[in-house]
Amino acid sequence: MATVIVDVVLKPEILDAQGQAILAALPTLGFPGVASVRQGKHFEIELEGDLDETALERVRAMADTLLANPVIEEYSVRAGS
Amino acid sequence: MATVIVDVVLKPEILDAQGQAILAALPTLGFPGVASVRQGKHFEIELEGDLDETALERVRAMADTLLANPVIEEYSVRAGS
Amino acid sequence: MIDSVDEALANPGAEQPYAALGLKDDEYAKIREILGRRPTTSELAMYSVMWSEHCSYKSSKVHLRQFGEKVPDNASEVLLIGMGENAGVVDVGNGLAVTFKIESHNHPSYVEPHQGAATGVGGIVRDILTMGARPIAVMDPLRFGAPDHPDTGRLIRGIVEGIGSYGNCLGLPNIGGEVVFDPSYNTNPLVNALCVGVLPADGIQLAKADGPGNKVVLFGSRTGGDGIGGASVLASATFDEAKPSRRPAVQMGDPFAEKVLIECCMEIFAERLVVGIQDLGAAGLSCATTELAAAGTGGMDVDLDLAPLRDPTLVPEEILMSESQERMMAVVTPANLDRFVELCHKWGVTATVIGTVTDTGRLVMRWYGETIVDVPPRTLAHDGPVYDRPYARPEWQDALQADSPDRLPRPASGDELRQTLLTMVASPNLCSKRWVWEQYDRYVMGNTVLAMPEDAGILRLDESTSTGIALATDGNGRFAKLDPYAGAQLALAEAYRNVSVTGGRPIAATDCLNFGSPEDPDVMWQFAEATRGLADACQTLGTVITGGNVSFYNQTGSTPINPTPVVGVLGLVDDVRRRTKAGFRNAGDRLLLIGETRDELGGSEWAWTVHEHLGGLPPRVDLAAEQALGTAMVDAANAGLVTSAHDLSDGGLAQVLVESCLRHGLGAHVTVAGDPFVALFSESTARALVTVPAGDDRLTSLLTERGIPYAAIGAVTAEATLVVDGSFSVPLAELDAAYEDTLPRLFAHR
Amino acid sequence: MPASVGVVTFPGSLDDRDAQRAVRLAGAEPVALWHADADLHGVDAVVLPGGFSYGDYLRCGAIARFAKVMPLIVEAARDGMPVLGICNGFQILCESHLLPGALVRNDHRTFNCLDQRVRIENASTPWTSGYTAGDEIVIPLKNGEGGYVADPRTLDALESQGRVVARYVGRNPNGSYRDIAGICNEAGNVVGLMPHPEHAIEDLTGPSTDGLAFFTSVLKGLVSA
Ligand SMILES: Nc1ncnc2c1ncn2[C@@H]1O[C@H](COP(=O)(O)OP(=O)(O)O)[C@@H](O)[C@H]1O
Ligand SMILES: [Mg+2]
Repeated sequence: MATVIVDVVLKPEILDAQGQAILAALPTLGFPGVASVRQGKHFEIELEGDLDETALERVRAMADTLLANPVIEEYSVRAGS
Repeated sequence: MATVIVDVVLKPEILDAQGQAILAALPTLGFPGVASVRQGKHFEIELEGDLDETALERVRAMADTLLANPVIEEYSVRAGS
Repeated sequence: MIDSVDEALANPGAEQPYAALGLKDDEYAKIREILGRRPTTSELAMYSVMWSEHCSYKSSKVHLRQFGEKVPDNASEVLLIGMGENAGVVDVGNGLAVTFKIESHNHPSYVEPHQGAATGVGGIVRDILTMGARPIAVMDPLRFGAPDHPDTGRLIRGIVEGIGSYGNCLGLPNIGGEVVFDPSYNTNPLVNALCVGVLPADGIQLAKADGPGNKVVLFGSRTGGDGIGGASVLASATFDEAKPSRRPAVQMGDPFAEKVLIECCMEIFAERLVVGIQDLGAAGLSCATTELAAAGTGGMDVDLDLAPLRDPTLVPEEILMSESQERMMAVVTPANLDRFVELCHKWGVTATVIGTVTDTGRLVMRWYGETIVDVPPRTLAHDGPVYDRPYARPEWQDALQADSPDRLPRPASGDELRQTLLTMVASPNLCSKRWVWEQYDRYVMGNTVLAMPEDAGILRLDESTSTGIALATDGNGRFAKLDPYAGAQLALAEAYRNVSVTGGRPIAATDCLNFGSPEDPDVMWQFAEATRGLADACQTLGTVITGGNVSFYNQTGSTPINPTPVVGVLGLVDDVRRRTKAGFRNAGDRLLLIGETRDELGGSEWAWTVHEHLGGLPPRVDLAAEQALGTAMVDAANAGLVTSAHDLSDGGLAQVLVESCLRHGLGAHVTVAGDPFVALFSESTARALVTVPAGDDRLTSLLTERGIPYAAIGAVTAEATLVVDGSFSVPLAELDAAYEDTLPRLFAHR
Repeated sequence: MPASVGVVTFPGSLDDRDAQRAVRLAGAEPVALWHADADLHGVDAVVLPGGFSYGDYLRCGAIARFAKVMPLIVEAARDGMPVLGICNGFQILCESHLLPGALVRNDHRTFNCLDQRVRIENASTPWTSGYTAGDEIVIPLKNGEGGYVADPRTLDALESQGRVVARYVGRNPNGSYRDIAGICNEAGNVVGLMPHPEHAIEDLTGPSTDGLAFFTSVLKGLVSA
């Protein structure tokens, strides 16, 4: 079994309303000194087979078609533990 | 500036409707051989100051109080790039 | 380097990318003539967006004028504000006024369906808010390509989710809309959104910057790079998938930001703190500053560098074109400024003074002290180019009209009719739209008296007097393709009928005109015919057009969509407790079919669903009959004469019988005169099916007295079966399965 | 003086006016409370209304939980004041740990607005005393994140202590564990409910008037207290 992680975030130029809302809330909760918060999605994918370049390639293809919306989001793929 | 990453996922015993739906969709999109998918949240937090243990501690406290709901979720915190 | 006015004077020959911004040679020449020099980059950006089709209505203006010329007799009693402001305002009595408008967000919704549709709702809600009104409901007429087109699933799921997420989060009930499928909308869905608001009749706000020395405040969300160039590029050029470089950045919606903006504005309006106010929609700051200045004292000084930015790398021309959502601009006297800012602060809304009203007649903008814009604001807001584009009746129009559905084989036996009925009610256009409207909150605000799946939405305006309004939207692109003049009138007639069968007295209308390219003379002819037809019919029916929207360039490649005028009609309901609902309620009630049924199947749902045929002529328009029917239905509602009513349109009597039976699980036994196929499936207009208690002749006497034709066609039964005498019968369970399963089967998440 | 029921408005609350109307039609005096209020204006009970407080960003109720007024409500609730959280209010009560468990995205992943049949399981809370256990009512349900979840131990405890206040009847609309539509705290004074009784108080605007008894119940308790 291979675990692959995909993190999807909004492109930097796209408004992240959720991140903004969290950022606005933090100081009142006693967490000053935060400059920015961006919220994205996190996927943990378990594949049959080995954790090799092919596995990562397959997950990249999934991210392209299904996990991320290329119009507004970008993603990164990495091997999980 | 220090970037700290928080990943939040549902506890394994809580139904992950979104992960399940993706898992169900993958074979029809030409991605067989996926054993499981879990969808969670990914936060990129920029703090003023250095990326040190104190920074990570501060973010852990945020995750505990705000970013994750310990009743249903678990989280991990790591240094960003 | 920032291109300033000084720089423009010093370097008059600089090459400028006006063509890439969508400006024609003569338009650019006119800008140079107005300014007496070349425009700065910022000025060029402003002219390009303000003179785009989307903002200037340059191709449609000459036709839209008719709405102001052919005004109905009652318009002067009804209208407080007519066309030309953000939305028209009508007087509804008791010191209250109502404002409503429909707008399109077609092209953005194809690029990013969720955000495109969401920001479509956000935009029209801000137009209503800007008038000084509390928005109280939304509606969403939607059109998609063929259900089996590979992109339709992505689009309908995303668009419905987008409309729901935004409207639900704003706390606005969705009280109706449309879902239509037709291959002419493949890769070009139509996302029209209507919003209605209520305000004190003496609380109307206008978009004008009056009073030199008054402050110009930008408030709401920060400005980012959203949809830069969207207004001019997206709305002004044919969308062509093959050129991704033409895809501008997508606009993202933040419904929470809009919700607090609404509540903040309501408190600001209640304390009468603004002199003028304008929302930032298409063309963002360019539009807001020029329109405010042009309608007011005439001048404005702006320090553009004071605008709060989400993306600090934006340059002035980008800031001027940005379509970041959830922003407004207000003109406030210095005396009221502190209180204004305090209320913004209360709601967590960012507010920044960025300028001052002047009497110079110029809109001057500075960027860190350098003058980058110095223009007469009227030249952007009002004196843009106007085109009387060539148009001609298409060569193919005669052949299309000659291709009548008479040649199509019709079902004859009882079995064939039964099968046709089941096919029709399961067809994507006639099936239940529950899967869509269950994704929308219809209860919030607690004043929704009628909503989906009723013919019209009804809202209570006042709990103490029980006064209310009714609203419906309709359009039929097939009818308009066969005859655009009649098609536009049929859209109005259907919305009018929908409002009046619920008991609403129609008084005003708004329109969204979705067409192909105005540069195509065929399309321009369709547009000219449709506007002429609509203006004529509004005058006859007494429903003044209070505002609307034009969307051109709806096509892929060179194939335009079916011309699709969508019309929203507003009606007054004197007492919402007396509204009429659809759906059979009592076994034993008598069924009356009001109106005349002719053999009219051109453009019908039957011809399309069963034969994929579109040809011939649409049903005859009979506005006098519509008016007689409408008045009778309103009188009947007020006098409590009917137990249910449902108007006839797509799918004819058969469809109405099915929907009325399924509503409460009661059957019907029906006897039709003449050819049962025509009786069941013809789409003749000016008809409604009503139920009256057995033995109660009050409605029939009223109809007879007024010379309105009707036929007693049977009765509601306790048995869960629809029986057409001498022809066939179907158990309701079978109808229900056919009617309800289609959309979930095609589109639900699995 | 009639009993007064406070309705809290957070930025993004939507059904606050509806809850006030329900309180009024039940015969009590509605009092608008603001999320930043420093006291509860002497109200006898509190409703946390539905909506999308803070846009429901992050998690529903996650940010509202930290509002200035919340510690006051938590304290009053501990002292026995009746508190009803409807929809977003229920989510806020869970996030505040006044009620156990959490509400997650509907299993079908869409927002749904339906007329929902619900059975009242516990008619001894101050909000449900006007019903009889076993009563079935039809009230609107409208949410995207209405799936009630908790660990099995908590669920068993809720069941055995009679703290499941309402249950969905017929099709489970959102994947809630054990069809749970509403629960209460151990004392019974704090009730969280996913469907919306405040939208079923008038024939004209609701699917029924079945929801009104939530508000008349609490009023009766307050008057007799
Ligand atoms: N099809 C139409 N029918 C009537 N009025 C229209 C139509 N299209 C646009 N208008 C009117 O023209 C004015 C400008 O329209 P628009 O640019 O859409 O307004 P806004 O700038 O508020 O978005 C508005 O008053 C609008 O109501
Ligand atoms: Mg506007």
